[in-house]
Parts: sequence; structure tokens; C-alpha cells
Amino acid sequence: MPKVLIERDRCKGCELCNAACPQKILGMSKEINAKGYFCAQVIDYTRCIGCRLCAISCPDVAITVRAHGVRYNLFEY
Amino acid sequence: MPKVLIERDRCKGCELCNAACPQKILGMSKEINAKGYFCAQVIDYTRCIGCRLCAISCPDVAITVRAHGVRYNLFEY
Amino acid sequence: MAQTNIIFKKPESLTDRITHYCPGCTHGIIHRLVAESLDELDLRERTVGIAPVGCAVLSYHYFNCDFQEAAHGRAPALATGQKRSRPETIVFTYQGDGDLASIGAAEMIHSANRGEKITIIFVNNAIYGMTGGQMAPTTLPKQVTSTCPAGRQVDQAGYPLRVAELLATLVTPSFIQRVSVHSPRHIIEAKAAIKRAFAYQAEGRCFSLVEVLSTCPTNWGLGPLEALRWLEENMIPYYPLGVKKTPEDGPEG
Amino acid sequence: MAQTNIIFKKPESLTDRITHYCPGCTHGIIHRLVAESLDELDLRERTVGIAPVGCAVLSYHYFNCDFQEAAHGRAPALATGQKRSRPETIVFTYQGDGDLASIGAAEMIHSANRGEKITIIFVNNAIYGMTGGQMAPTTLPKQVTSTCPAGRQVDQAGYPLRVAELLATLVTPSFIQRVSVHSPRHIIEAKAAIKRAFAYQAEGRCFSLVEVLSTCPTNWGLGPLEALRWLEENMIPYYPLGVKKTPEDGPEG
Amino acid sequence: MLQDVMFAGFGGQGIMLIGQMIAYAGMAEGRQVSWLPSYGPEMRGGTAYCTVVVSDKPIGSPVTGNPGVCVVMNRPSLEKFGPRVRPGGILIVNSSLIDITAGREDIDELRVPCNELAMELGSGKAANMVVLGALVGRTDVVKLESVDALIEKQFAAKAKFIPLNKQALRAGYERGRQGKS
Amino acid sequence: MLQDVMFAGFGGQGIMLIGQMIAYAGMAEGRQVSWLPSYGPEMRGGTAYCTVVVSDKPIGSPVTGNPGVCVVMNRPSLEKFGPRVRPGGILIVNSSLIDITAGREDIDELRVPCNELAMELGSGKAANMVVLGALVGRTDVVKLESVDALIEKQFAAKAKFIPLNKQALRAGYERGRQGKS
Amino acid sequence: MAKKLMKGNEAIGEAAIQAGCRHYFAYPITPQTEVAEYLARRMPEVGGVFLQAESEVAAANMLFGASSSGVRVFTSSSSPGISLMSEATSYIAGAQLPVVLINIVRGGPGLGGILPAQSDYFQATKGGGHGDYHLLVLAPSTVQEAVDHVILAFELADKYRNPAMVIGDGMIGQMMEPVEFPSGPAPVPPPKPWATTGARGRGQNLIRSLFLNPDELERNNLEIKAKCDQMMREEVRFEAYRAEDELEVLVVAYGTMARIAKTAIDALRSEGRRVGLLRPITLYPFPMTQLHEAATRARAVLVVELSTGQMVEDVRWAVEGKAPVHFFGKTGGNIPTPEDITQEIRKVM
Amino acid sequence: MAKKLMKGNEAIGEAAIQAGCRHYFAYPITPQTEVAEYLARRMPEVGGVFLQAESEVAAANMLFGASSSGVRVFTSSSSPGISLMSEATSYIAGAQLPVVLINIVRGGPGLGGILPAQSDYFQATKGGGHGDYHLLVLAPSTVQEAVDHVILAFELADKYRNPAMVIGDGMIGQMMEPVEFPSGPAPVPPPKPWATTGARGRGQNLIRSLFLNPDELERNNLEIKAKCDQMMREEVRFEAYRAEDELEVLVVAYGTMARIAKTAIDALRSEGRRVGLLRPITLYPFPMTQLHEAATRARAVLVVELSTGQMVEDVRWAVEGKAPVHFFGKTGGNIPTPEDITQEIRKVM
Ligand SMILES: Cc1ncc(C[n+]2csc(CCOP(=O)(O)OP(=O)(O)O)c2C)c(N)n1
Ligand SMILES: Cc1ncc(C[n+]2csc(CCOP(=O)(O)OP(=O)(O)O)c2C)c(N)n1
Ligand code: SF4
Ligand code: SF4
Ligand code: SF4
Ligand code: SF4
Ligand code: SF4
Ligand code: SF4
Ligand SMILES: [Mg+2]
Ligand SMILES: [Mg+2]
Repeated sequence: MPKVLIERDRCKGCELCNAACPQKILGMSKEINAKGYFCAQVIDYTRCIGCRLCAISCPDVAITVRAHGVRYNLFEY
Repeated sequence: MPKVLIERDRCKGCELCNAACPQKILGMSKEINAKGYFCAQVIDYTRCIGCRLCAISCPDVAITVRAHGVRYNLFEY
Repeated sequence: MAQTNIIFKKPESLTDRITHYCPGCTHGIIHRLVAESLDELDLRERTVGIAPVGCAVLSYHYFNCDFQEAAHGRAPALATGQKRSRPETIVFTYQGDGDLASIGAAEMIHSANRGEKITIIFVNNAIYGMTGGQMAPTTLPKQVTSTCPAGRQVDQAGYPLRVAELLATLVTPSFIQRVSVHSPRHIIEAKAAIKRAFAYQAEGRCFSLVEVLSTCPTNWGLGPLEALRWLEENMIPYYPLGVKKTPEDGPEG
Repeated sequence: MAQTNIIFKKPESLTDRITHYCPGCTHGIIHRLVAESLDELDLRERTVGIAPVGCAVLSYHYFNCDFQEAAHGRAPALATGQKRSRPETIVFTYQGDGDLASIGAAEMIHSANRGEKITIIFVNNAIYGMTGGQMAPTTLPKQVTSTCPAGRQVDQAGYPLRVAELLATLVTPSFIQRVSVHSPRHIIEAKAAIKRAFAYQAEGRCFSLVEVLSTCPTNWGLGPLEALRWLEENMIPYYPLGVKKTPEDGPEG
Repeated sequence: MLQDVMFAGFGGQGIMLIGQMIAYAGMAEGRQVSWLPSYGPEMRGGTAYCTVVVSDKPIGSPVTGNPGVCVVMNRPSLEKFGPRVRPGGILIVNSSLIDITAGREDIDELRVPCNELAMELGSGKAANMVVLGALVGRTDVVKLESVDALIEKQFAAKAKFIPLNKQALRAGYERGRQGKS
Repeated sequence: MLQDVMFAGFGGQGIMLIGQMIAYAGMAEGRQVSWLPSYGPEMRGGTAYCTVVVSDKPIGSPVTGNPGVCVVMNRPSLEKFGPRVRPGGILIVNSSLIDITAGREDIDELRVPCNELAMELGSGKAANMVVLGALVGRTDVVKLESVDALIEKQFAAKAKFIPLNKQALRAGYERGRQGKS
Repeated sequence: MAKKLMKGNEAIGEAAIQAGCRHYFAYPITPQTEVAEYLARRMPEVGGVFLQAESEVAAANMLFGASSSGVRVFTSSSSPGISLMSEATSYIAGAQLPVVLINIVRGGPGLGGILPAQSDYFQATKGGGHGDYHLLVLAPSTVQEAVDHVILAFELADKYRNPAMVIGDGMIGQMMEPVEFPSGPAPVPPPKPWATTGARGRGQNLIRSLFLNPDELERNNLEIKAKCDQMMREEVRFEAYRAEDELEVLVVAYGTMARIAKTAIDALRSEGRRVGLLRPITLYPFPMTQLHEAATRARAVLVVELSTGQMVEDVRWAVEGKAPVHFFGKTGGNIPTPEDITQEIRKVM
Repeated sequence: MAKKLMKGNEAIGEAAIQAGCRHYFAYPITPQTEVAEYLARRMPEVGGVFLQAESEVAAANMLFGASSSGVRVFTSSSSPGISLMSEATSYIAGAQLPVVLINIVRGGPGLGGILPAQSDYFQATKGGGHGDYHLLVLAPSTVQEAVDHVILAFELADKYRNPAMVIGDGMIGQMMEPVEFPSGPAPVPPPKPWATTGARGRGQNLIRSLFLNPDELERNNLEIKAKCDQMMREEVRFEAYRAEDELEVLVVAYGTMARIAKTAIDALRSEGRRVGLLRPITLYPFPMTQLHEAATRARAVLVVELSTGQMVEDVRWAVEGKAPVHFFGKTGGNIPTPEDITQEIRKVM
């Protein structure tokens, strides 16, 4: 199962990742981080398809994506 | 009969008028003018058609063209 | 999890430093695309970046390669000096619309026309971000900014400058493309264009410029997501995306 | 000869002063065409000319109207200042290729793009005349000058800039035409273009620029007549004559 | 008599505005005033601040390294400016967002839960009015009436906000008065 | 001992060249030299000129308001510089192109029909060599041999011109010697 | 007019309008962009021209064109932008055109910083551009004075047909202080028969700085020199603050540093120390004789600047060794507090 | 190497090559275009880079880029072109980059004229650009010295990581004089570990002039100030000509004016008058103490310049009233003859 990690204190709460996620499994947390932003979080890990679109859309490189085994990417990036 | 007047001391002897004249009736004099140039002159007044091409081609506005009576110009200028 | 693999992470060519950019400002995305291209082409250790004066003035803190900081608009001149002195280095400038297209117009035209083997990343956000939202040469008709409070009047300020199209008319061979970063799909296209530009330089082929349509939520007075939408609905119709010129077109292109 | 009439004479808008131009230099012809246009449109008393830095720097001695002398390349900025302050005046700049296209590239692009209601007479002689024959942005490939003694190398200096075509790509309405003065026929065409440009300004219509291909016998190292031939055979193929843009084409032209 | 007040918080907390209101009020009371903002390139997450000086004599320095009075609306501001307050000076802290104290014995630290108080009155937006009131109550840098009058002007357009803001101001004022030496 | 010579004529008369030759010759003789041209924007029909100073001591001014020796190749030059020659100085006039004289009693005016003399020797082009010879003959500013040697160098490429130029030089030299005080 | 609380940059813009100026050409730069932003709104209201130029180079040359046409015109910028105007400024001075330049100085050299500085003193007073000329330079120390100086600058520029500069630092530009604008009609500029308005019923008007004939160029240079000499005689402005009688220390400072120094001086005076301030108001013409005179009464002179030492050179020249001249400078945007200055004064006592 | 008769401009170009410089970026302007024309031929022969920039603004910024990359680089121009470089020059100084600038001065202000002048003294020595910095300025008075100064300028620019300028007038550029180039191998520039060569096996190299943190910017300013102070201690160069013992008149002049003054001084000395010359060779750092000392031995000081009076201000400052300082200047391209100067000296005797 792919794993999306959001670095809490890099996040500026812009929500671009939320909008980018085809699975709509990202949301915003209710607490503010050190920089005073409400940061993004994964709502439902189970449905993540590891497409990386959230990470690709993040202006602050706050997202890392891991996956098990070999994957075939849907697009060259 | 059209009359072409070349202002001797304005002329710089570039010969552009000579080249422009369809009647080939312009030439260069053998004497130098005050500025030290061999200046243009009319060789054969009688064949001038008053087309003004010599004057139009002169970079130094050294040429004036006169004509008798009304004339119909060959081109709008 | 031994055989877990990371399928997306911060590129080496970026530092860990958190940027000063406003939330949702796509400058950050464009930085990452440049960095990823340098990583993938293995150019980082040969690269010299030239920072503009604009919101990206501090970009040298975020890129993990040598950098010079230019006077406003003169980045292409610095790049020329660097590249002509050390042709083995990979030289890119990262410039905003005020920097490149307004005060830097002469350096833009002539570095392109000389065919300097450099890469210009041109970030078009239709406004002066750093100074707080004044009119740019790329500000759209009727768009309101602090120096055109009634909206850009084309009879006074003229129509916005289309940099990519303008430079594509030059005879000297070059690679010129306009891309956008308002959606994942466009980000992927943008990445390909930027990588292609650097590849041409690495091959010593030609001058390359990629115009990237970008957002300025703060000075547009919009939220990050609204800003993406505004870009798509207002900028793209005036600034058509696509490849404008390739070296393959040849001199008479 | 009471009813003799003068069918060609020096226009009122020129002074009697003999120019400092070299024999056969076509700067003189272009001066006259501008002056005739001002006469015929009865604009002389409203006109303010802006002199460049170049061989035409002293043109204010030859034109019989108000004049300002600009810093090298900045004539369009002066013209902008004059026109915006006194819109009732007719403002023209007279600039060489080094002045307009090299150091003045930014002012050229932006005055055109703002649609300043001025007229630029652009004298393209493919060289720096006044300073004694250095390479210009318009110097042709392989053409020898004192700063490209081996001839212009396009891989080092790029291809010559086609100003008329470049500006014609701008969206802001304008009138742009390239003409030549190497033969009577072309002089007549050039005259018509220049007159048309001033007419547009008199109507308050648009920015106008007429690029005039001109000779520099001295620095080309040719006689006046050879120079005309060289222009025809070498410049015209690279710099095609014709109307490039008219205000009638409209904004999306 | 000269009073220098520094206001600090993050953008959007209405810091600059209340600073200007003190300046306007001081001016209305016929005193010398200056207002100086921090300025610079866009830097989100940073602290914005401004300095207001109110005086009976022409004002020398519009800047102050060690303010006599300091109003901090968020934690970074407290950390940055708390230590700088002049010994014997006053520090007004928005305790709603700041859970630490300056921990100084040599100053009068007034803690006001500005956001809570404003919420109670109907809108967190008015937190800056609460702290403004507290400042006036504690320092008498200007008269409460002067500020009241300003609110009337300020919100002339959207009159319905006037009562809320005045209440917020007064609420803060009361807090300022409490335990005033 | 210092000698300042001014050469004037219109472009194309080889003025600058003969000025430089004097400088080269002086240098070859181990003396201090300077050569300074008139420079400026293209102005046809104007007069070009240069100043050469040859001296035993380091040269102060490379310019001279009133030259001790002046060589004029065309009429405008005579009109412009004739009056400036130092009293007791020498003026060398190309009488082929100049039909007037400076009309000064206080200088030695040497008139040489340079173009004619050159023509006789086969080419009007050598007129400047004639005047150069005259200058040397009249002033001894440098030795004739030094100039001869230079001509060899100068025309090494197109050797066939060497005899003509040497003859022209000598012809001028003779004229210079005639009536030398 | 009643007093208004106004930001320096906006007050400067309004002051130009009050001076009858209707033409502004500029390019944005911190910390003075508000001048442009204010005039972008205000100029249309009064039928004036606001134009954002493509660069400072273009803006300064637009000034040349506009001033030649006979109108009052000005621009505003900050240090790097002023440097870009150097060539045009020299042309404007050479053509003897009246224009007003505002420099809200920021830290240099190069991009430097955006905080207050006084490190453009040399550039402003010695002429950053080439050739023999001087700007007339006014240095306000309050927003009100900035307003007064802008209006005065237009008057003096026209009086001398010479560019005039009002130089302040980021504090002057960003600070809000109460200001009052002159009541009554705007001043009427002198007639400008030399302007390029079109040669109707008269000969050519020509505005130029080129004189190929050495004597003509020298004549132009001497005319400009004569104007500078006249400025020296007629336009020197300065403020002497508690600087009468014998002084232990004479402080010399201009602009915002002068007002901060005053606080320090008051403090020391209250201790009974004899310290005073001489504040050059015109940086060019510089109050040479006044300073010389004051220095003869002082045991020591202390120059305070937001630079590593620029005006101090003119002070040394003026003092001519009559008293030791000390220097205290801070840069980078660090601003000395009254306490810092008091301390420095004590050091040199 | 044997002596060669060479035009100043060409000798300057060759000197740069001899100094190991292989990079030249410039824009043509009279009276120094021959430098570019010479290098257009010469650079390719030595595998160097000659590039005609689109403007002086671009040329100066190309210098920034090239110098950052670690190579020796220079440009040449004349007054208006140097003004256009003001912003870049300030950036170069702020980034502490070594570059060499040649200014073959022409008459100003504005387009002025093309004849010899010394009216860019202020611009060169006080820093035409914004912010706290100084160019190191060398003023040759012969073509040979121009050659020596160009080579020295590259050395000093590298030593101080500071821009150095060689300033001459049209005579220096246009005149032919015998010159000798140093024999032996070209000097080896110091290593430049800070250069932007690509971050291979090391951290980032960053060349910048922006320091948003006031303390960092102040640190940079103080570093530059420290370099200027060191120059004052180590680099002052001047020539004293017949200036020993008591003097009736001490003449102060630089560049070509100094050599013309020497002729005048010889003439007067031969009459037994006690006159001498002090010639600043480094205009910055200026020979303050040396001049002060000499002035104490003189009854009068006469400053001769091709300007309406610029260096004379530094002279007054240096002399500190020890002797009356008189000024004799000509402008526009009019050049004083030895006789003119003799006469002026007599006037002040
Ligand atoms: C010579 C000069 N002029 C003006 C400025 C002020 N300035 C800094 S950034 C900027 C414009 C930035 O806009 P843009 O280039 O579009 O970049 P963005 O911030 O939008 O990314 C300006 C005008 C400057 N630093 N230097
Ligand atoms: C700032 C500046 N740079 C350079 C020059 C020198 N200069 C004078 S004219 C000229 C170029 C002239 O060429 P062009 O514009 O083509 O005019 P032309 O003489 O060919 O008609 C140059 C480089 C200058 N006067 N000012
Ligand atoms: S990887 Fe794809 S699916 Fe998973 S969270 Fe990111 S965007 Fe959504
Ligand atoms: S895109 Fe990045 S910064 Fe924006 S909310 Fe998502 S994780 Fe945070
Ligand atoms: S008018 Fe025509 S025909 Fe007559 S001379 Fe001129 S060109 Fe020849
Ligand atoms: S064209 Fe004019 S200048 Fe040329 S030769 Fe004929 S008359 Fe003389
Ligand atoms: S101001 Fe605009 S461009 Fe600059 S960082 Fe903020 S959003 Fe991005
Ligand atoms: S140099 Fe060339 S352009 Fe200039 S006047 Fe002579 S011929 Fe004409
Ligand atoms: Mg932008
Ligand atoms: Mg040309």
C-alpha cells in the first residue's frame, strides 16, 4: 500500500494537494503548525493509489510518497 | 523646357543623380567646388524631361527643378 | 520495510530550507521542477543559477548549486558572462515578468538573439510580486493592480507582452515553450519542457527559454486554489501554451 | 520667366545648412523625405523631433522644427515624455540601428507596446556609422566590421535582428513598414510610407515605425553607387520590404 | 512626556491598524505623533510590527530599540520583543495565542485573552480592539474617548460593526485598568 | 632639444601616415616621441591633422597651440593653422593645391608643389612623401636615412613602390634644403 | 488646510501635486513604491499623467522629454534605481533642464537591503553621473519637511534650470506623521520660452547637451558652474539646534539622524553639557562657512551618518582642522538610538 | 620586449592580455573604441573572449557574471557609458568582485563632446553608484604608464576583490607613444575558491550583494570599509616632481595635465623660481598626507584640471588651510598649454 508522508512544519496549508488528489483522501488538520498554518493530512490511507499528484502539486515539497515493491508509473515524470 | 539647377557648393559629388537620370544627361564637372568635391552638372539641357528623379535621389538637396506651365506628374510624390 | 521504495521525494538540487513564498505560490513548484531536471540530467554539480530581483531573489537559498544574484533585469547578462567564461558550466536564470520583460527587455532580446547557450526560466505571474502588486508588462487588460487601480487600460499601457511569441520570431535558433503549473497535468508538461531546455543546453545546442504561467495569490487577492482557477480562466486564453520554437526549426524558423 | 514653376525644391522643414554626412550617404535623402512629409501634412510648427546618438546626432541642425537630443538609445523615452506632456505636438524620433535596436532595445519594445502615439524613423545601415564602423545588431552574416573583422559569426553574435518583423508581432495596434532608398522608385515608396506614418500620428491613431534601409559608403568601404548596389543585393534579401502591420489589423493583428 | 509603543503580531491581526489609531488619537489630542511600520519583501509567517510615538515635544527618533510599552499578539512576537521592553515598562500579551510569559520581574506584564474576549462579544476579528482597549486602560497613552470617536469614523461605512468594536475596546480597557499601579 | 610638428590636410592625403613616420624615425634615433591625431565623428570636408613631438627629454604636452613647424596640404589647413605657427617657425605649404600664402613675415614659409613633383615621378599618391622629404630637409627633425629605412619596412610587402617613394622623399628633401637658413 | 496624518511617500506624492506638477514617470522600488501607488490614483483625479516606465533608465529619460516640453515633472526611486538614472541625470544637467528627483535611500552597495540608509550622499552631492554638474539636494528630517522640500525643489529646479533632488531614507518614506499642505493656489512656474512646444511663429527651440565645439561646450560648463556658485550664495539652508556659544561637542547630522541626535542633545543639555547640532538642510550647496564658523566654537565635532562615512568628508573640509572631527556611523538598516548617540558624544567630550 | 610605438587604446588592450586577461565585454564609444577594435582581432589569437555587448549596462553586468566565475575580466568605455554602469559597478563592489574598468574620459555633462576631459573625477573617486564603496582609481599620464596601470589594476582588483579603474583622457587613448611590455610570463592570479565554477565536491558558492539582515549587511559594509582603509595604508601612489624643499608654488595635477604642468615647471625652474608638482597617481586612495606635508612647505597651491574643479576639493581637504589653494581649469576639450599654466603659476606667486 502506498504511503504519503506530509512534513507537518513544511506545510503552509495551501490545499493544493487536496485539490490534486484524485481519490480525494486528503484534508486539512484543525491544528496549526509551528509556522501558524493549518496543515494538510491524509484522511484515508487505505484508498491511496500512490499517484504522486499531491506531491507533484505541493509548492513546498512537504510531501514524500513511498510504495512497496516495483511500480509502473502512469506517467513519465 | 524643364530646367535642372544644381547648387554647386551643396554638391558632394556622389553621382547618385547621374545614376538616377533616365535620360543620362547628367555628368560630373572636372573642377572641385569650395568643399573640394567634383560636382555634378547637366550635360545636355535639351533632353531633360523634368522627371525630378535626379533631385529625388540627391542626399544633399542640391538640385532644384523648374518647368514652364502646368505639368502632369508621372508619379505622386 | 526493507523493500519499500520512495517514489517521490525532494530532489537533491533543492536544500531543506523552507521557502519564504506565500502559501500556494507556485514559485515553489517551479523551483522543484528545475531541481528535478538538474537531478535527472545529473547537472547539479556543473550548474550556476542566476537569481533575479523579484520574489525569487532568495532562490539561491533553496537551490543546492552555485548561484549569482543579478541586478534587476540583468540576469541574462550575468549568465552570458558566466557561460562565455566557463562554457562547461550549465547556466540558468530564473526571472519574473517585471525582471525579464520590463526592465530586462534589452538583455532578454539580445541574449536570445546572440544565441547564448543558457536557459531562462521565465515565471509569468502577470504582476510584480515582491514589491507588492504593481502592473507588469504581462498584466492582463482590465486586471487591477496597485499602479493600475482602475484595471490595465490598453489605450494607456498597451496590451500585455507575449514574451514566448516575441522571442520565437528571432532568426537565431532556440527552444521556446510556454507552460503552466495550475494543475498536475500541466505541472507534468512543464517539467518535461524545463528538462528539455536543460538537455539542449547540456548538448551545447542553443538558447532556451521556458515561460511558466504562475500564480500570485497574495497580490491577486485570491486564495491559492482560486488563484489556480484565475490563471486557467484568464491567463491561458491570452497566453496560449505550447512549443513556440525548437532548434530543429533551423535559422529561418 | 513669370510662369515658370518650381516642381522640386528643398522642403521648408529643412534648413539651408549643408549636412556633415559623407558623400552619397542616404541619411540625407531620409531627412528630406521626413521634411517633405511634415510640409505636405502642414505639421512643421507642431513637430518636435528627437535626435539619436549616431551620425544623425546633429540632425537638429538640418530640420527646421523644435528638437531634443537624446541619450544613446533613449529617444523613444524622450518622445514618450514629450508626447504625454503635450499630446498636441507631433513627435518623431530618428534613430540608427545601434541606437534603436542595440542599446535602445527596451525603450523600442516598450514604447511600441504601450502604443505611444509617436513616429520612429529607423535608419538601418547595418553598421555603427558614427563611431567608425562597428558591428550592429543588423549587421549581416559574414559582413566585416571593425568589431567582427572576420565577418559576423552567427554562432557567436547570432543572426541580425529584424526590427520591423519583431515589433509587428506586438498586439498593440501600430503601423510598421520597411522601405529602402537605393533607387528613385524605392525613394518614392519610402516617402509614401513616412508620410502615412505621420498621418496616423496626426489622427492620433497609433504608434508608427518606418524602417528605412540606408547606406554607409564610408564604413562599408564602398563608393556611393556601389553602396546602393550592395544594399539592394545584400540587405533586401534579408530585410524584405513591405507593410508589416497597420492599425486596421486591430489588436489581435 | 513621551510614550513609545510597539505593536507586534502576524499579518492579518490588525496590528498596523491599532497602531495608527493610537497615532490618530494622539494627534486629535493635539500631541506630536509618529507611526513607523516594519516594511520589506513579502515574507509570510514572519512578524509584522510598528512603532508609535506620542509626545508633547517634537519627536526625535520614530524608532525605538527598547520600547516603554509593547503589545504582542502572537508567540514569535513575544519571543522577539518581550526581552526588549524597557525595565519598568509595560508588556501587553494576547494570552489567547501565547501560552508562555516573558518571565521578567522588572516589567509590568499584562495578559489579556483577546481572542476569547472578542469571541464572547461576537467576533474574533475584534481581538485587536480588545488589546487596544487594554493598552489605553493600562497606559493612558491616549484617552478612551479619542479612540471611541475614531471607531465611529473608521466604521462609518459599515455602522453595524461600531457597537461590537466599542464593546471590545471597553472590555479590553477594563482589563487594562485591573491591577493598574 | 624639442621639436613640435603639426601636419594638416584632408583625409586621404596621407597626413596621419607621414606624421607617424616622423615619430617612428625619431624613436629609431633613440629620442622621445609622441603622435596625437585629431579625432572625432565622421565629418567629411573637414580637416584632419596630427601633432608630432620629438624631443631629447620626456615630452610634456603632446598638443601644441602654436607649432614650431607646420605642414599644410590643403587650403583650409593653411587658413586654419598658418596663423598659428610660432614666430620664427617654419610653414611648409603644398603649393599644388594651395594658391594663397600665409603672408607672414615672421616665419619661414616653404612652398612645395608636392602633387606635381609626385606626378613627375610617376604617381600623385606620393605627394605626402614629397612633403615629408621637404620637412626633413628643412628642419632636420629626423635624419633622412631614418625615413628611408622606414619606407623599406613600410612597403616591404609591395616592394615595387619603394623606389618611387624614396625618390619622392629625396625630391622633397632637395626642395627643403634649398634656401635653408 | 488642517493637519493630516500621512505616510511620507504619499505626502511626497501629494506635495508634488500641490506644487503644480502633473507629470510623473517612475518604476516601482521599495521603500518608496507608495509614491507611485498614490499617484496612480491621484494623478487621474487632477487630470495629470501617471506612467509606469519600463525601467528607471526610461523613466529618467521620459523626464528629459517632459521637462523639455516645459511641464513640471518628477520621478521617485531608491538607490539602485537612482544609479540607473546617472546617465540621464547628467544629460538633464547638461541640457539645463528643471526636474525633481526623489531618492528614498536604502542600504547599499548593490541590492544591499531595503532598510533606511544615508549611503548615497556622495552620489547625490558629487554628481553620480559624468561631467561637471551638481544636483541641488534637499534632506528633510520629518514628513512635513519632506512636503515642504518637494514643493521647494520644484521652485529651485525652475529657478536654476537644474535638477533638484529630495533625499530621505526609508523612515521618511514609510513613517506616518501629521502634515499640513500650503493653502492657497499652487505656485506658478516661470515662463519657459525655451521649451519644445512646436516652432509656431518663432525659430527652433533646441534642447541638447552636445557641443562639439570646445568653446561652446566650455561655455555650457561655465554656465552650469556659475549656477552652482549662485546656489552656494543663495540657497544654503541649515538648522542650528542649541548650537550657540561655546560647545563641548558639535554634532553634525542630516535627515532622520539629525532628529534622533536632537533627542540625545536634549538629554545631555539637561545634564548641563554644552552640546549642539548643526543640520545641513541643503546637502548641496553644503553649509561650508556656517559649519566652519560653528566648528571654531567647538572643542570637538561628531558626524553621525547612516553610512561608513560620506558627509564626514565635506565636514572635515569645512572644519579645516579647527577642531577634531569624529565619526559615528551605522549601516545595513541598523539605526542608532538616542542612547547610542549620547554615548558617542560622551566618548569625544 | 623592445619598445613599440603604440596608440594608447591599443596598448591598453594589449596590456590586459599581458595581464593574463582573456575576457572583454564592451560597447563602442569614442574616444576609446580602438580598445574594442584591437581586442576583436587580438582575443581570438590568444583564445580569449571578445564580446560586443548590447549596451554598457549589459557589458558591466557581463563583467559581474564573468568575474564571479573566477576569470580576469575587464571593460572599457567613456564617460556616458561609465555612468550607465553605475548600478552594476555598485553591485560588483557590493559582491566584492575583482574587475577592471577603463574610463577614457570625454567632455560632459551629457553627450558633451568627445575631446579630452578630467570631469569624471568625482564619479570615479566618490563612487558614481549608490552605497558605501570606492573604486581603486589609477591615473596614467603616459601611454607607458597606461600599460603599467592596466596590469597593476588587475593585480590590485584581485588583491582586494574590489573593482579597479584606470582613468585617462582622450589624449591617453588616442596618442601614440613608445611602450614596452613586461617580459616574462603573465602574472598568475590568486586562487579564487569562491568562484561559481559548479558545486562539485563542495558546498554552494554564492555571489551576492543582498543582505536582508541588517547585521549581515553592516558586516559586508564594514568589510568593504576595511578594504578601503587598507588601500589608504598600502596603495597610495604619487609622484613628486621638483617638489623638494620650500616652494613658491606647489602645482597639483594628474594624468595628462601633470605632464603638461611639468613643462611649465621646468620653464619656471630655469628662471630660478621654486615651483614643483605633486601628481596623484592613485586618485583613490588619494595621497592626503603626502599632499598635506608638501603644502606645508609651499606658499601657494595651484590645482590644474580639465574640469571646472573636482580634485581641487580633495586637495583643499588635504591642505587643511596650510596654504591658499588656487584653481585653474579648462573644459570642453580646450587643453591648457605649458604657457597657459606658467602664466597661472605666475599669477599665484
Ligand atoms: C533597479 C531596480 N528597480 C526596481 C527594483 C524593485 N523591484 C524589486 S522586484 C521588482 C519586480 C518584481 O516583479 P517580477 O519580476 O514580476 O517578480 P515576482 O516578484 O512577480 O516574482 C521590482 C520592481 C529593484 N530592486 N531594482
Ligand atoms: C551611452 C553611449 N554609448 C555609446 C556611445 C557611442 N556611440 C555613439 S553613436 C553610436 C552608434 C551609432 O550607430 P547607429 O545607431 O547605427 O547610427 P549610425 O551612425 O549608423 O547612423 C555609438 C555606439 C554613446 N555616445 N553613448
Ligand atoms: S498519492 Fe495520489 S492518491 Fe495518494 S494521496 Fe497523493 S494524490 Fe491522493
Ligand atoms: S500542497 Fe503542500 S503546502 Fe500546500 S497544503 Fe498540501 S502539503 Fe501543505
Ligand atoms: S529631371 Fe529627370 S531628366 Fe531631367 S536631369 Fe533630372 S533626372 Fe534627368
Ligand atoms: S546627387 Fe546631389 S550631391 Fe550627389 S552628385 Fe548629384 S547633385 Fe551632387
Ligand atoms: S508575493 Fe506573490 S509571487 Fe511573491 S511569494 Fe507571494 S504569492 Fe508568490
Ligand atoms: S559614416 Fe556612414 S552613416 Fe555616417 S555619415 Fe558617413 S556614410 Fe553616412
Ligand atoms: Mg511577476
Ligand atoms: Mg547604423
